Amino acid sequence: MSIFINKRTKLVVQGITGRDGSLHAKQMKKYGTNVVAGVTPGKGNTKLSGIPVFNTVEEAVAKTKANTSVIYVPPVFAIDAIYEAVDAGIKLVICITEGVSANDMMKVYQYVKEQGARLIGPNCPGLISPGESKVGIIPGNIVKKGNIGVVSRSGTLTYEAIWALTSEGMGQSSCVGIGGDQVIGTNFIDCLEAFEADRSTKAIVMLGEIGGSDEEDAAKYIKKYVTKPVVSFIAGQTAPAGKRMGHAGAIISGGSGLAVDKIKALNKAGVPVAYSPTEIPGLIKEQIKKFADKAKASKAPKKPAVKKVAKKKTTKKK
Amino acid sequence: MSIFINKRTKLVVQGITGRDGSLHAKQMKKYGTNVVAGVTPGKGNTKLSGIPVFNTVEEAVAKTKANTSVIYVPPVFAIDAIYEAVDAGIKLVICITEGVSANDMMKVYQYVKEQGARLIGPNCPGLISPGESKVGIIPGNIVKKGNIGVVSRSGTLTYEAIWALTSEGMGQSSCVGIGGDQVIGTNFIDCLEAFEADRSTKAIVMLGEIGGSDEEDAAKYIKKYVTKPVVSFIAGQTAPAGKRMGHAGAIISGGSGLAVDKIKALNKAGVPVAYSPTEIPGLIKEQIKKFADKAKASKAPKKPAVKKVAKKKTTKKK
Amino acid sequence: MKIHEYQAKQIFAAAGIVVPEGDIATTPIEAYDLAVKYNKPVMVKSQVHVGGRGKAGGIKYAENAEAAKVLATQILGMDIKGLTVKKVLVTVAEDIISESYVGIILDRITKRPVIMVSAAGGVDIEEVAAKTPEKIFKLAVDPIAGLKPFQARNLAYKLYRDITQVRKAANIIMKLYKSFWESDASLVEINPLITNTGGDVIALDAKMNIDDNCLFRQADIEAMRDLDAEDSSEIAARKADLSFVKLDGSIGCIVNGAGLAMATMDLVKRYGAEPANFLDIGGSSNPQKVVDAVNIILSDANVKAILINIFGGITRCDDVANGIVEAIKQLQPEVPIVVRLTGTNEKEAAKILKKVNLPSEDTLDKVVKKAIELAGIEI
Amino acid sequence: MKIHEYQAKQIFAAAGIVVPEGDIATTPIEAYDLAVKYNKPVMVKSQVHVGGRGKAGGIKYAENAEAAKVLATQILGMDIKGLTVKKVLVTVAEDIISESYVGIILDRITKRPVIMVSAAGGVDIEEVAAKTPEKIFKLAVDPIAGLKPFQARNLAYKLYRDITQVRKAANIIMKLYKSFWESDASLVEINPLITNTGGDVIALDAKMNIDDNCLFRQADIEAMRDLDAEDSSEIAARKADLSFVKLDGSIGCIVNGAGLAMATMDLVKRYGAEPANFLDIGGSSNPQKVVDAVNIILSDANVKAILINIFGGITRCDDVANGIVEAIKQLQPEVPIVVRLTGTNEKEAAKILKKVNLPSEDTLDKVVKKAIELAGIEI
Repeated sequence: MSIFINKRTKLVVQGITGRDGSLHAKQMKKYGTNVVAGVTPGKGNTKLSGIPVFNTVEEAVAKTKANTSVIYVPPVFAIDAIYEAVDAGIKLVICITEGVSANDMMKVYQYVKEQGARLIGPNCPGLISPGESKVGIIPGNIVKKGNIGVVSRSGTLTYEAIWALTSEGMGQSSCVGIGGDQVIGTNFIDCLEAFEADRSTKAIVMLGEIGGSDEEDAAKYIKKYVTKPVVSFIAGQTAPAGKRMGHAGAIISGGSGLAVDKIKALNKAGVPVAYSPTEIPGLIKEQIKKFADKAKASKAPKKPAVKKVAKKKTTKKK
Repeated sequence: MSIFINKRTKLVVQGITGRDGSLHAKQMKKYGTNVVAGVTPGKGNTKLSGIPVFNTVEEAVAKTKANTSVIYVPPVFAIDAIYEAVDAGIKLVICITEGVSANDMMKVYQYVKEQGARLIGPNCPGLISPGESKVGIIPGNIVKKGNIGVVSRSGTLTYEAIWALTSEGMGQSSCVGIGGDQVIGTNFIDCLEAFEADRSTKAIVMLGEIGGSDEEDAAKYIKKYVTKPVVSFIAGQTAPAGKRMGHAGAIISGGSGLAVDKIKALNKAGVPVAYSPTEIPGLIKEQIKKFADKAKASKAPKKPAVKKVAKKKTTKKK
Repeated sequence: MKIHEYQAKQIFAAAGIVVPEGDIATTPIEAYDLAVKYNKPVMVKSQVHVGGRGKAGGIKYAENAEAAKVLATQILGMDIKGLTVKKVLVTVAEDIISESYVGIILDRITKRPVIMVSAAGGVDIEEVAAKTPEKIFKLAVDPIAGLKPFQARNLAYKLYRDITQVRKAANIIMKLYKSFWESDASLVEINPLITNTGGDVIALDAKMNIDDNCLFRQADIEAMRDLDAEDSSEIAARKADLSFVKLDGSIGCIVNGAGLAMATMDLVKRYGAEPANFLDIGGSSNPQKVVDAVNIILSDANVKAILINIFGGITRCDDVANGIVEAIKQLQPEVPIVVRLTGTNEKEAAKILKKVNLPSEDTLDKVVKKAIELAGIEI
Repeated sequence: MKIHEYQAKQIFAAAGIVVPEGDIATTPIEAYDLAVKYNKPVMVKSQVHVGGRGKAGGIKYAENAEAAKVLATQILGMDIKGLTVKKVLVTVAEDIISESYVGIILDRITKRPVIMVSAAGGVDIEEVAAKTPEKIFKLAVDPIAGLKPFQARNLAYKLYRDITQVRKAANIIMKLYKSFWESDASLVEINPLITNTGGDVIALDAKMNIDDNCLFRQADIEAMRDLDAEDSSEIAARKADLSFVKLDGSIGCIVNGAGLAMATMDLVKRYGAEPANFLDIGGSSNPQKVVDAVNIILSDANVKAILINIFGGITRCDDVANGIVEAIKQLQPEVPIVVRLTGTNEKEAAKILKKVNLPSEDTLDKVVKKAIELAGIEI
C-alpha cells in the first residue's frame, strides 16, 4: 500500500518535451510508473520514448484515461497547466515547477479545492511509492519498499533522509515532497492523515523547516489524531530572521516560524526531533519500540482515529 | 399560501434612506410586510418610520434576523449590495434597481447560485403575495388575494394584467416581476416550478416580451411539468428588429426573440396567448374550465410533477 | 450602443490585437490621400451600423489611390438598408490565406460570456450556425474565474494546425475576452480573422456592442457615438432621458414602462393603425419628461394622434397630468391627444386634466381605439 | 524583494492613494532644497530596509529648511540595525488627528490575502497583535472573486465613525488590494494611515514586499532595486542565479537545495562552528555555478574553510565535480575545501575530483566535521 499514488496511477506528463519533462518522463517510466501520456502544445501526434504526446490534457485524458498529472512546464505556464489538468478532470496534480507566483497560487489553491481535486506542490520533488509508482524527481535508486512514510517541505534534504533510512534497511511506504513555497496544495496534515489511514505505514518521518506554522499545526494534529510514531527534523536553526533561504517558505518573519518554536511544539506532541538526518533512523526505532511497549501495557489504543473531523479542519471555507 | 414571500418574510431594505427606498419601505410596511431593518452606510443607529437603520447588512441580519432583502440603491452600487446581502446570509434578494451592468450581473448570478441563494431581478418591480407580504414596488391597491399566480418580465404591464384580473374578481396567490434585463436571477421556469408546487395557485399568468428565448424555454417546461392552466401575453409584436425597446431584454436580434415564435411555442405547449392584457381573465376562465373537464374525463392526471429534474435543468454548471 | 468597425478596431489595436493599417475618410479626396499614404492596394469600407455591408456593395477593393477615390465616391452617400454612408474606412488590403470567425457574446441562457470560433469565417455566421452548426465551437466561460490561457488555446486549435498560429489566435482570444470586460461589451466579434501569406493572424473586421447601462464609466466609448448615424428625434430623446424608438406609423405613444409601451403599440396595430414610435417615460414622474416626450413626437410629421397611457405605480398620475397641461400650454399641439391615467393619484390627475379638456379613457383597449379614431383612421 | 517607503508611496500614489508630497535626498543640501520648495514643516525619513526606523532616530520632524538640513546631516550615514542610511525621504509633515493601520498579507494558513486593519496604528503592529489582538480586525478575501466594496467599507467602519472618512478609507483599502495583486506583492502596508485636521485620510508611511518569483513581469519594480542596500556578494550571487545569504561565521557552505543547505548550516553550528553563508546552487548542475559559488564565498575574508555538500538528484555530481576542478584552476583558493558528492553520477564525480586531490567524505555529518577541522576550529 501507499498514499496518493500506486500501481493504478495513470500518469500524464505536462511539458513532456521540455528539458526536465523529457528526462524525468523517461526516468519515471524506467522506474515502472504507468506513464500513459504527455502533453506539449503543438507536439500532438508525436511520441516520446513510446509515450504518446497530445496537444491538450483534455485529449490526453480522453484517449488514455490518465488520472494523475505531473507538471514540468516553466513557471510562467505552470498556473495555467494546473487549471488545464483540473478542468480535464484530473484529480491528482503534482507541480514540480519552481518559481511560481504565490499570489496566483492562492487562486489556484481555491479553484482546485472547489473542483474536489488534490494538488501537490508547486516547487516540490513530487512523490514516490517504492515498488508502485514514482511521480516527480525523487531518485528511484535511493528508496526501498517498506513501511516508513516520509513527508517533507524540502527537496534534497528529503533524499538525505530517505537515504539515511534506506541505508539502515528501513524501507518506505511513500515519500512525499510537498514543496517549500508559501502556498502549497497539500500540507503536512493532509499527508499525516493519509499516512495514518494507510495500513502499510507503521511510522512517519516529517521533515520541516523554518517559516510559517505548518509544523506547529502538524504537531497539534499529531497529538490529536495520529496513533503512529512520528519523528521529525527541522532545518534552519541557524537561519537569521527576515532573510529568504532559497524557497519562498523558508523565511523567518517577526518572531514566528522559528525552528526552536517548531521543535518545542513537536516535542510537546511527543515527536522527537533529530539534529541531523542521519539521526532519524535511530529515533524511529526508539519510537516504534516505545509505542509497542505502550500498546502492550494498555491493550486498547487511547487516541480516536477521528478522520471526519480532520477533513473538516483542512478544508475550511471563509 | 404563496411563493417566495409570505407572512414569515422578514425584510431588510437596502438603500432605505434614498428617495425610492424610503417611499417604498413605508408603502411595504403599510401593506403589512414585516420590514425589520433598513441599511444605508453612515445612517446606522437612526430610524425611518420606526424601522431601525443599520450601516451594514451583516449588522441588520445579526440584530433583526432578516431573511429577505430588497435593493433600491443606485445602479452603480447595486452589484455590491447584492453581494453584501448574500454574504450576510440572506437567501432571497430582490433587486429593484434599473440600469445595472449585464456583464457584472453574470458574475453576481454565478456567485448567488454558488451560495445557494435566490436573486429576483434586477430591474424588476419585485413581488407581492396578496394578504401576506409585498416586496418591491407593485402597488398594493391593485392586487387581491386569490389563486392566480402571475409572473412577468415587465413592470407596469404586470400591473395592467393584475388589475385586469382583480377587476374581474380573480385574486392572486403571488405576483412576481422577474425583470426585463438580459441576466436575471430568477426566470420564468423558476417561478413556474414554484407556482406548480404552490397549493394555493390554481392557474398561472405568464407575461413575456420580445428578446431572448425564455418564453420558448418556459413553453417546453410547461408542456413537460406544469399541470395547472397557464395563460400568456407577449409584448412587442410590432417592435422592429435590432432596436432596444426600453429594457436590455427587449431587443430582437437576428431573427431570434420574435414575438411570433414565442406565441407559436406557447400555443404548441397548450398555452393560449392573449392579444391584450384585458383578454387574460377570460382566457383563464376558459382554461380552468377546460382543465376541469379534462380532469373529469380521466380521473388521474397524466403529467408527472417531476420537481427534481426541473431543479437540475435550471442550475446547470459548465 | 453600437460603434463602427474603425472604432472597434481602435479598441482592439489598443488591446494588442493586430489590425490592418487604416483610417477614416469622409470625402473621396481623403480616401485618395490615405491610399497614397499607404501606397498599397486598399479596401474602401462603408461605416454604417448594419450587417451585410459587403453584399450591399459597401465594401470594395481598390488597386490604387485613383480607384480608391472612385470607389469612395460611389460608396459615400450610398444607402445601405436605410442608412446613408457618411464615412468610409480606407484600410490596407491583406492577402488572405484563411478566414475564421471569433466572437464573444453575453449569453442569456448560460448567463456567461460565450466564446464562439469557427474556421468557416468571412461569411454570415448566423447562416453557418443555422446550416452547419457543427462548424461552430463554443465555450461558456466562468465569469468569475475568467478565461484561462489553455482554454483560449484549445479554441484556437479549432482554427489552425500550425502551433505558431494557434498561439497567435489564442493570444487574440485572450485579448478579445479582456476587451469584452474592460469595454463593458455585450458583443465583440472578429469576422473574418485571417491569416496572410506571411503567417500573421489579423483582425480584418471588428464589431463591438456596448452595454448602455455602462456608458457612464466608458467615457472614451461614449465619445465614439456617431450622432450622424442616429435619428435626430432619438438623440433628443436620449438627452431627455427617454427610451425612444422612431417607427413609421401615425399614432404617437407615450407610456410608462417598456412592456406596457410595447403592449400598447401592439394593440394600436391590432386595431388597425400603426404606432409612430416606442416611448417609455420610465418610472420617474418628472412633468418635464412628459413635455419633452410630446415635443419629440410632435416633431414627426406622420403623427396624426397622440396616445398617453400611464399605469401609475411609482409614476404618479398627477405629475403626468401636470406635464400634459404644461406641454399643451408650451407646445400648442395641433394633433389630437387622448389620455388614460390609471393608478397612483388618478383622481388628482383627473382634476388637473380638466384645465385642458382632453378626451380621456379608463382602459387600455378604449384609449387605443379612441386614438385611432381621433387620427381619422378607418378601422 | 523589499522596496523603500518612497518607492512604495510612488506605487500607492499611482493607484490613487493620497500620500504626502515628498522626494528623496541623498545630501543635506538636497534635503534643504526640498524643504524650501515645499515651504512647510517636513519629516526627514531614513530609507533603509528595516523596521523601527523611528525608534532608532531615523525619522525626525523639521520645522523649516534649515532644520531639515541639520537633521539630514545627522540621519544620512547613520547606522540602523546594521544598515547605513544613504537616502532620506523629505516629505511634508501632516497634522495628525488619528493613526490607524491597514495591511494586506499573503496568509499561508488560509491561503488567501488577509486584510488587517486596526485603529491602533502608528505603532509596531506585531506588538498590538501580541498584546491586544482584539484591536486588529482581519478579513481573508476570496482570491478569485476579489474584494468587494462593501467588505472594504465594513473594515473601514472599524477605523472611523464619520461616513466620509469611512468611504475614503474603504476606497484606499480597495486600491491597496488592487496594488497588492497588480504589483505581485506579498505584503502591502500603511502604518500609519492618518486623518488630518482637514478630514483627509492619508498614507503617512508605506511598505511593500514583492514576490521574487514575479519580478520578471514587474520591470518597473525590479528597476527600483536598491543595490546600495545590498551586500555586494549577494548582488553577485543573484547575478549568478544562486540563492545566497551572507552570515558571520567561518565555514563557507555550497549545497544543492535550500532545506539541505539549512540542515548543513545547522550541523556546522551543532559541531561548534558558525556557517559563513547560506548558498543553494539549485537543481541545475551547470559547472559555472559552482565556480561562481566558490568565488563569492572566497570574497568573504572570514571564511576559513569551504564545505561542498551535494545530494545528486537532478543535480549531477559529475557536473559539480567539473565545476570544482574549474574553480580551483581559475581561483586558486588558499582556504581548504572539503567535498561530499552523493547520488547521481557520484562515481564519475570521484574520478574527476582525483585531478585536484581534495579531501572528501561520504556522509553529511562527516563532511561538516571535516570542514570545521580544516578551518582549524577546536571542537
